[in-house]
Amino acid sequence: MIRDERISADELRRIDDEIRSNWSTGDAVDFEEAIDYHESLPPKKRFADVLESADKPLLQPRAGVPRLDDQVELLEYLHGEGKADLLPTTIDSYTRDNEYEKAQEGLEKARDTGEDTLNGFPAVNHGVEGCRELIDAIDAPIEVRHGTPDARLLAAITFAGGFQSFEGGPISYNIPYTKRHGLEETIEKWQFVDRIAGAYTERGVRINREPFGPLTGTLVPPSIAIAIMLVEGKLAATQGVRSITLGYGQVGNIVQDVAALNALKKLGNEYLPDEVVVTTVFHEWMGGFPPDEARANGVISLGGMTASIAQPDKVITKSPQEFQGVPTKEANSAGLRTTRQVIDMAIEQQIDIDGIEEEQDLIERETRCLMDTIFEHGDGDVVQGTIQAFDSGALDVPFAPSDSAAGAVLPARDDDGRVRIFEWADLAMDDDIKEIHKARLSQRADTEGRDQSFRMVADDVDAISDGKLIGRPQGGA
Amino acid sequence: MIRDERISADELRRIDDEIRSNWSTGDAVDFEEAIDYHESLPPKKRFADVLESADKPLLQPRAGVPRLDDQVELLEYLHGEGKADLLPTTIDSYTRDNEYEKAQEGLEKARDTGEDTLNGFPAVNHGVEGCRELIDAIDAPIEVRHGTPDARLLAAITFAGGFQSFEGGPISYNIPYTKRHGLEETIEKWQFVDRIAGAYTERGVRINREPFGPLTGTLVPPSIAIAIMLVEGKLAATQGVRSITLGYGQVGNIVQDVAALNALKKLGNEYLPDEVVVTTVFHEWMGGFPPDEARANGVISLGGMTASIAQPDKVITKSPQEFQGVPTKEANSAGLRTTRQVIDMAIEQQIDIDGIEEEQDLIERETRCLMDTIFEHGDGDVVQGTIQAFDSGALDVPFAPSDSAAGAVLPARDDDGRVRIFEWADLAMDDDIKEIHKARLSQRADTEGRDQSFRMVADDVDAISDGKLIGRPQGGA
Amino acid sequence: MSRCPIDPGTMSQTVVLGVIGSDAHVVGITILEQAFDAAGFDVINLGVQTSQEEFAEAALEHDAAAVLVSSLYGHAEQDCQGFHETLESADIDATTYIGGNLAVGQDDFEETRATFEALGFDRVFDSETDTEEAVAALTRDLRQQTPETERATISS
Amino acid sequence: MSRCPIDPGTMSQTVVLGVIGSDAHVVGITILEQAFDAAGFDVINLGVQTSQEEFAEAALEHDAAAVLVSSLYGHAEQDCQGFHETLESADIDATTYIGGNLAVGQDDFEETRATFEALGFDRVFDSETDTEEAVAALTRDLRQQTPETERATISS
Ligand code: B12
Ligand code: B12
Repeated sequence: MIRDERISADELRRIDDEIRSNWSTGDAVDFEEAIDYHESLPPKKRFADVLESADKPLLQPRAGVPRLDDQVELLEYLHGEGKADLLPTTIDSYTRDNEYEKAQEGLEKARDTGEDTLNGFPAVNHGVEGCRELIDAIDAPIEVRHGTPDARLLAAITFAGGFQSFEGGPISYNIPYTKRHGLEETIEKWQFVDRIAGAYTERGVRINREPFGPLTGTLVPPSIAIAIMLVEGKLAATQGVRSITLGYGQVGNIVQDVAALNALKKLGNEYLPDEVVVTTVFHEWMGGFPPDEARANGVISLGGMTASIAQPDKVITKSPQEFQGVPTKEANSAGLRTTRQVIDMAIEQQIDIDGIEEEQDLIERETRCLMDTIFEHGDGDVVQGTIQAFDSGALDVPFAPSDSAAGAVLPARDDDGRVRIFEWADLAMDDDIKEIHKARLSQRADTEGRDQSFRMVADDVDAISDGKLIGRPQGGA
Repeated sequence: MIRDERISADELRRIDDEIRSNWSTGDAVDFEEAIDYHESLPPKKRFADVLESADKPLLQPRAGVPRLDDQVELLEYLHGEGKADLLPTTIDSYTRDNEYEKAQEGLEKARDTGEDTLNGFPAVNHGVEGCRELIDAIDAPIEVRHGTPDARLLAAITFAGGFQSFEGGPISYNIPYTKRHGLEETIEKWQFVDRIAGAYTERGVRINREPFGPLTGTLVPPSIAIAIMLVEGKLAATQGVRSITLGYGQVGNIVQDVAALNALKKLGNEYLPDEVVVTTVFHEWMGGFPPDEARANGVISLGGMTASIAQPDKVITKSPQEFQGVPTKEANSAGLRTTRQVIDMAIEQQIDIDGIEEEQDLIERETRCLMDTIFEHGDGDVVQGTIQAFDSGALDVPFAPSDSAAGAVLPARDDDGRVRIFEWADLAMDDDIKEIHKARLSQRADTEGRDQSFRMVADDVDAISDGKLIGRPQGGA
Repeated sequence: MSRCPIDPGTMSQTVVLGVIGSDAHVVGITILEQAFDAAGFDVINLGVQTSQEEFAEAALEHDAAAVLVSSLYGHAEQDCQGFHETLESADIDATTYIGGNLAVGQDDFEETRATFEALGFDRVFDSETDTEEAVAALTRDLRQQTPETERATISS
Repeated sequence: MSRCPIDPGTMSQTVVLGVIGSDAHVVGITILEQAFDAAGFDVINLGVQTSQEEFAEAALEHDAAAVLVSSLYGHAEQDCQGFHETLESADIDATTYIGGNLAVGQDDFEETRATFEALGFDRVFDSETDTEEAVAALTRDLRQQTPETERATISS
């Protein structure tokens, strides 16, 4: 039975050998040589150090194209023109499915036609050498961003290739990203990913790990996201990771977002071992965007505004073309610069908004309920607890496409635009907390003169892309 | 000696006859017939009613091109694509100088070449008929926006032409807009403008008047702007105007901007007669913009954010192309939609920021000092008081190009980014208030490790276009 | 708000719905499911990451009148190669729609529409599609195929 | 911050500065005045809404080495017609610069530069110009015109 325990050295070696044989480029991974390579990197390419020592929120976009030279050009542009502090390399969907063969076809087609036939950078296919060419070319730290349930080979190759930060985790890259992977399976696979990150860490190469906070990106109640961040942070710490960036996706209500980021930071430090350096990342609105670049800029700016108040360590920016498809490099840089301008104009201002402590307190209490249920379900073991809690529905994520989550919890905004829970299903939560949500939601229902229903949820899902925060009935209230 | 007294009916007729002979189109003005025309307009074209009955901030852009059909097309676009609630017609610079001959040349050149050889719509040259074609074509209220020291003919023609809102005032369209016009002269001329607006008002056609709050647009301390708004509001009220929209230009510090808008509303209601309906307008940042549309969108959004908290009756939007030159209609609409998205996402949220009351209190006290000095200088008469107070420097506007203002007052931002006064010159202000400013500014000087100097002022002037709010020394603090 | 379900006619109107390929964007089909359901259709929601074969099986099993394919992540074109052949070889003659973000990057939708029509889809929807629009279109399309009742043609 | 004034040379270096036409944008020249002053020039600031004749009179009176024209409001081209003829007829042979927002609307700066060079200006600056840039350019231009001292040519 899988538990929250460190993978043994033997086991690590065995799995490592095994997964490296999954694709031809696996052979080139040599841990000792990789350590040398990392040590040769200048300080400004060391992800954890750059992030942890920053004195204001660092900005990072999302970006990945199939061909290496295009990826270099893209990242250079985002760094130069977009003034990104940290850079990403987003991996294509075939690689996420471990379909390296299909990724290879896509890559070759991209090379032949010059078109972007993959929706990201197939790092496994590019191999250790390809990755290092990218790391060498770019004058800033780069993170691997993906959405891969089984990211073992991707991690082995990209870490050896010089990347020092790796997004994802066994829940956050399972529940929102895939239907059929069991949680037990993804946890086991991510223990390996974390273990190699830990192995590098022990040799002085601190690989930064970043659980994916936004989950399904769609009205996720803060406490659910935070609980999952804490679990993934704990699992990573057990495997020896020492630089962990907990994530959170903007819901659009400033008070709730600031409160959530505060709670994330506080509980992160509380629940994770002392030897871990905990940082936070704020994702600009991850749900459906307006089909209009001008309005999208407003959404992005509201994110910047929130970041300037909450001051997370990092902000993942969106582009004004988010609605349409993968953005051009110009649009991607524009999203960075719009965010930067808002943050830089607002960050020196003292903006203390009423009610943040109260909301933070609520979020913390909710999160503790969820953490308690996890520990109880696992009899103290967080791995078993997570698996069982998802199984019983005591832990759940709204709009989860995965068979591993009930996906029965339904969120809706209250009259102030804060995300509350409308349908609890089996989510483990104290009754007094449920009452608070209920009261807030019935206040909204009153304002709108309609019943709470799935229709309200659907309206909230569309609201921001339709230009509002709250999905009020049209022509109503 | 000119005083704050209503122009007599005889006098009104005399001046009216005189100014209408200044340009050929003046003949077509017929007051009685104009009243009929206004009465024929549908409710949605009645500026004052639409503005005063709105339940959230209405958006209005700036826009003016020389040719009538182009202006119709432009306003239709801003209404349709930009979703502007209220529309503008910005007048060209020759008309502002009463150089109707030159405006005519420009207009003819524009008609011949299709190029925009004037920086606005020469309404006097288009005449009553031309104006009405525009009013008839556009399905929303339209305001005349200009910057004309002697706007008598412009007012006579545009009011007869169906416009129901008119920007400007004797101080706000003198001090920032012209060098050589004396205040006594512009007050006399604007008394006439206000008097015709009053004459229409008495006949049931409530012409809305909007003093230009931003003044020089460059770090204007709120109390100076508000005092001038109160004076211009009072002058208009004396001439019978009953719908007055007091303006204020964003300084970029949210607390100070919200406090200023609150103070403007409160003092407006206090200082203006009860029979006047006072509304407020917030101008998005009127100083130098960043030379980058993406960053400009950030500036615009911060304005939207501020508006969503302060909830003025109207917001004048900027476009992302503000830096470069007169914006394309697409960019102008984009500015509207970005603002709209931010306001609509934030306006239903309860955002109570600490310190607003305190800042509002300070602004009110400062404004009262200035109003007191005006009344004292004029022995109770606000016209004489204003003239004398500007003359003595007791009332002043920073960066005033006009010979009628000392232009000796210098603003600088404090450590929180609020605009304070660094050089008081002869401005009438209680010592304890001066001490507060001094303390705030020396706190900033300490943070930056440099002396207060004109260099700091210059850095603040450039700061927003350089991407920050406060002009810190580079590489410093 | 009052709901006005559009009467889809008398015969059983089963709609099979799913996200194709390895795409996991579930929110769109969740909303679509609710809309078709509210309009009176029987909806079989296969969820995300559905293969061509799974679409075919479900359509056959439920005698579906329509198969609605969703794709958001940018690989729709690859994922739909041979989709209609798969349906045909199972003797399925359902109305087929596809919708979502059908191309990688900032593409022109008219080109995209042509591509997917060439692949055999009866209608192609972009991601700005209102659910009501899709429901109305399907209601019309299915009525026109109902021979037993006489109906005035509704222009599309 | 330490200030490093660029020594403009030994001879009197008077600079006449103003905003032409009926333009009232004063902030730019206020900043320029301060920058040229800090760099050691004698600055005569004529302020806003200055006519061609006023520029010529001031240049003559102060034996100006340079005349700096600013325009922001979009009518620069009309306002500067015949400007250099006005200077010439007063026998003024000063270096002339123009800067600011020189065209109405969203124009291409290279075209604008050509237009104003054709009108006779020695240098044309856009509104992104840093004051230091303008000071450095004028310092160079004036040095090159100083025959009594030998100087290495600084490439522009
Ligand atoms: C939320 C979101 C996510 C969530 C999804 C959570 C989940 N499991 O559902 C997360 C964060 C996990 C995610 C992941 C990814 N995403 Co995503 N995501 C979005 C986002 C922001 C919103 C999608 C959404 O939920 N919209 C709300 C719903 C209600 O609208 P909808 O899905 O468009 O559906 C409506 C219409 O399209 C239409 N419709 C849809 N299907 C059909 C079918 C028919 C027949 C009809 C008639 C109509 C119809 O009706 C629906 C209801 O109104 C979009 C961008 C956007 N639109 O703003 C990107 C977007 C779709 N994602 C994108 C990408 C690239 C990815 C990733 C590949 C990369 C990554 N960054 O990790 C992964 C893919 C993982 C995978 N295996 O699928 C791209 C797709 C690019 C392209 N097509 O060119 C987009 C456009 C973002 C972008 N600009 O880059 N994503
Ligand atoms: C503040 C402002 C105003 C204030 C001016 C107050 C005052 N009296 O100074 C007010 C509100 C009154 C105003 C009025 C108008 N304005 Co105005 N204004 C601006 C704004 C926002 C900032 C200008 C500024 O102060 N910048 C800060 C200073 C430090 O920079 P600067 O002026 O550019 O100067 C620097 C450089 O350009 C350069 N430079 C300038 N001159 C020279 C000369 C030389 C030789 C050199 C080397 C360098 C140089 O160095 C300077 C210092 O760094 C600009 C848009 C922008 N830039 O963001 C519009 C702008 C200049 N205004 C514009 C217009 C159209 C007007 C009006 C005609 C219309 C109106 N809306 O009422 C009136 C004109 C009235 C008149 N008679 O002049 C347009 C001009 C359009 C064009 N050229 O195509 C602009 C670009 C706005 C826009 N996008 O439409 N304005």
